[in-house]
Amino acid sequence: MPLHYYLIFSALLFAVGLAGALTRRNAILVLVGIELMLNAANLNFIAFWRYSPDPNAIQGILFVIFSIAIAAAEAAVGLALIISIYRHYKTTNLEKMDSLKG
Amino acid sequence: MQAAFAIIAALTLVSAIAAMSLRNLVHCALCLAVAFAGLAAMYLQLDAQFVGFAQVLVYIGAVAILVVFAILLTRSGQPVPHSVVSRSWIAGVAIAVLVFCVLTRVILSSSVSQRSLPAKPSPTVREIGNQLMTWYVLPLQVIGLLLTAATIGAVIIAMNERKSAGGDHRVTADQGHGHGHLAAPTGLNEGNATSIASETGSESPAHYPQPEREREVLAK
Amino acid sequence: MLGEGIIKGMVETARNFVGSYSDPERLTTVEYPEDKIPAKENARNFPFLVYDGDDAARGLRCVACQICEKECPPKCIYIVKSKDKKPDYIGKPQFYPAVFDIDVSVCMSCQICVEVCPFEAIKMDTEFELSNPDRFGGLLQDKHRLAKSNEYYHKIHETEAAEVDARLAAEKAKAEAKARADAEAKAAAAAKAATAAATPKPAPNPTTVAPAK
Amino acid sequence: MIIGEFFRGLFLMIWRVATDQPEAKADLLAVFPPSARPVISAVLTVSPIIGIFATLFALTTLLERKGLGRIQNRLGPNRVGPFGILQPVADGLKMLTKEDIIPRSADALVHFLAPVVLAVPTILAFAVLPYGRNLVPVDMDAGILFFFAVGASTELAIFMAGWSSRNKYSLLGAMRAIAQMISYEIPLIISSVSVIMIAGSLSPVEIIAQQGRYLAGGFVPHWFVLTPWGLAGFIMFLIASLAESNRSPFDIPEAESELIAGHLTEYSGFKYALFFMAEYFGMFAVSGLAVTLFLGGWHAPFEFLEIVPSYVWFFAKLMGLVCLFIWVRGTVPRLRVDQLLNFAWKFMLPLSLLNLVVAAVWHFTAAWEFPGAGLGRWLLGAVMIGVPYVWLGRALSGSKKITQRTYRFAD
Repeated sequence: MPLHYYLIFSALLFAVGLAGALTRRNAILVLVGIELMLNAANLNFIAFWRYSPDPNAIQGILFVIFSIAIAAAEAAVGLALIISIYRHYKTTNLEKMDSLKG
Repeated sequence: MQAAFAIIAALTLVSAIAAMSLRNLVHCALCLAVAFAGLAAMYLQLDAQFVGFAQVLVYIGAVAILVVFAILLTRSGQPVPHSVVSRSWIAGVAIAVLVFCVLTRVILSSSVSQRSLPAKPSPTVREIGNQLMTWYVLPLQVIGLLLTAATIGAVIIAMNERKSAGGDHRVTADQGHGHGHLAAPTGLNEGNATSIASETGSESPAHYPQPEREREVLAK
Repeated sequence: MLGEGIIKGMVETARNFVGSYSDPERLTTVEYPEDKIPAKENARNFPFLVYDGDDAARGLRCVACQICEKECPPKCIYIVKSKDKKPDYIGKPQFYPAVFDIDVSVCMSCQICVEVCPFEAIKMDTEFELSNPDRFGGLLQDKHRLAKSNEYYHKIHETEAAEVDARLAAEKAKAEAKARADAEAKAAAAAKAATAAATPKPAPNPTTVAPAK
Repeated sequence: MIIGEFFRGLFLMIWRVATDQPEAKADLLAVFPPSARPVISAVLTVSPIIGIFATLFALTTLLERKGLGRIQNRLGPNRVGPFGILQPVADGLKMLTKEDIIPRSADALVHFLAPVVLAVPTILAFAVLPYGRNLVPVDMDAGILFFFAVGASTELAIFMAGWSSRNKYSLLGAMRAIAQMISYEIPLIISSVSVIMIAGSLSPVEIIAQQGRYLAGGFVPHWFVLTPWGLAGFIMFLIASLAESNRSPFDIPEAESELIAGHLTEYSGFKYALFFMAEYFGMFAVSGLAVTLFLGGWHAPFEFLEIVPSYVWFFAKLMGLVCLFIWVRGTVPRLRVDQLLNFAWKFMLPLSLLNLVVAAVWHFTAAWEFPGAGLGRWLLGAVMIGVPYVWLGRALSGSKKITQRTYRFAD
């Protein structure tokens, strides 16, 4: 099975995440979209590692491990921020968080 | 192999699209978990056991749960009267499609992408551990630091309600009124945005009355 | 502190566990349908009608005065008074209940019927296995099912039954004494009347006539 | 001819399993065409596991009810069959013939999926446990990680059950369950990390192999529970696994007095049975992991007892732990939510982190050569974990003054 199957699938997933992050009003779903994009990138790392000529070079795997850890931290902080914002504005609708809009 | 890939890919994509497009946010979160599981299956198919399990452990066991908690704590699970997508959604979708087209073009034109599957590698967990502890020890430390900082940061951000339980909060709530946002009585909204930790740490009288808070969390 | 309480508790439960096998005395439960804990003397559950002697139809103490029917808070007693009379335990002619029904499903075991009965005719039973597959007929107990002998009453409420019997015996003795006195008075009056009739003194004496009434 | 081969293979398989020999399935699989072999092999592996654990589940429910009865000086169930041993059958029949109710406002699909999603990972967790010398369903390099990964995915199923029921008790129970499971997963994993660190492997088979030696002439097994960090880790692992499997005293997600039955409130019939089964399967799985990590897996306690088939020891230890769970349930009263989480974050987490340090010290003092080094090493570890335990325990419970209870809303 050639590599580009995985790459195109990952690109699709990335596009879905991007579309979600750009179009949804709810801040939580925007964060979810970003998570999906990160996952798509992770899949690329794994696919490239698996198809690399030197299978003992495991940089791909290590990068994904770090990426997962960072994504977890990002999700925690991001959701805490959303909860904090919700407390101030009583909404998670991004279009209503326009205090700086002049 | 191909069939397995097709099934997993279809499942992941469908649930990812569902996660991004459903109206009910809790359904979105559940679909997201399915998408994460599909990705984990794909890692397993690519012989990356460790990463696949880490994906399940972190994404399904923690991130999806976190998203669910955030949805319930911000009462986003309730149906909204207006559209769930923003006004400029066409532009967003167009950008996404564009990005996809560009990526596909690049992938298809690359010679790397035609590479066929090499022999099955045998990355033992021991190998990963050795690498983490030798060559990648600095990134590991940095990640540890980052995670600690993120934990503390998340707790502090979600907890600051508690410190300013008195007047501060009232001011911010009034600002909310000024901008024409959801005008709820302050006392009623006191506790509904607390984190899990303060959900259960009940020493502070600021979080009473509990039944009211629970009702709010429940009002999906 | 530091978990020693948990260990103490675990030892205690382990002792219970082993003890319940080695020492049947520890078991707090009995196997119900086969074994029963004997009812306490003051237990009460559901009223029954007491009768004296062997014949439930004849010995029933109830005189259908209907006080219990009136007093019953949930109104579960239904009485129809008889047309004729029959002698009670003293021998005095009394009405008797032609119908006496109590609805088990309505009765609340309050014992008020027992309190108000002037004839010691209704008492509380300790029987509690009243369940019945027939919801209507089976739970509506009639006179024949309600009637239980005085011996049974003695068996379930020994002290109370003895008191009641003593009271009834005293009453009966009093009534008999009174009857005897009346009879004697009557006899005396009759004798007097006879003597009065013998001697020409036609004016009747109201004081001697009155008791004979 | 084929049938004869089949029965010969079947007999050989049973014989080899019973006598701890490797390659038990080989002769039976040879009967089948090569293309069908993987599937047949999987079925041959999976069906005994599910069968054995379903039997153990039935046995344990009976054991639990009888044991709890005896602990409370009662008889326990004794009506169905001799001594009540058919009680699980009666329970099962009752469950399966009950009406399957879905609340009208419930989210029907999620409500239906929740028990399925819960049952699958709990059964998956059995895949990596070594049941005997040559009885490992999947010998995975990252087996322990797999175990924790599938364990973590049960939380979402519990949330699904609680949320989809549209019942406040269900939702609160589910949220409590998730908060509790996340909190206790950390000490659970960290206390097993000390074992992983010492063994240097994530593979259960390798971890058991490292505990297969005997000291003192074959009378002291080389189990990790007999080291100071292992003992402390084992106790913490047990406490955390009690919480992970939602068992008393950590059964607040389904505290009857507060939440009816928590996330199970709106479930009946077969779905409830699935939840019930998943709970017990989770208990077996986590006990099996405790046996693997700390109690030497399928190794006999004394060397001369190694002639007894290895799986006997595994299941004996497993049932021993299950009995301990039942015993604890019969003894300890239920905690409050804040007590539960304070205990996890303020007590279990620091101690389990410290336990890692103790394990590291143990690892590096292995090179000590002077006379009495073994004992000194043991004492050093015990002091390192024991003193902070006493100190932390006093510090946390010392500040609490037990006074007359005040009721905020009762009057």
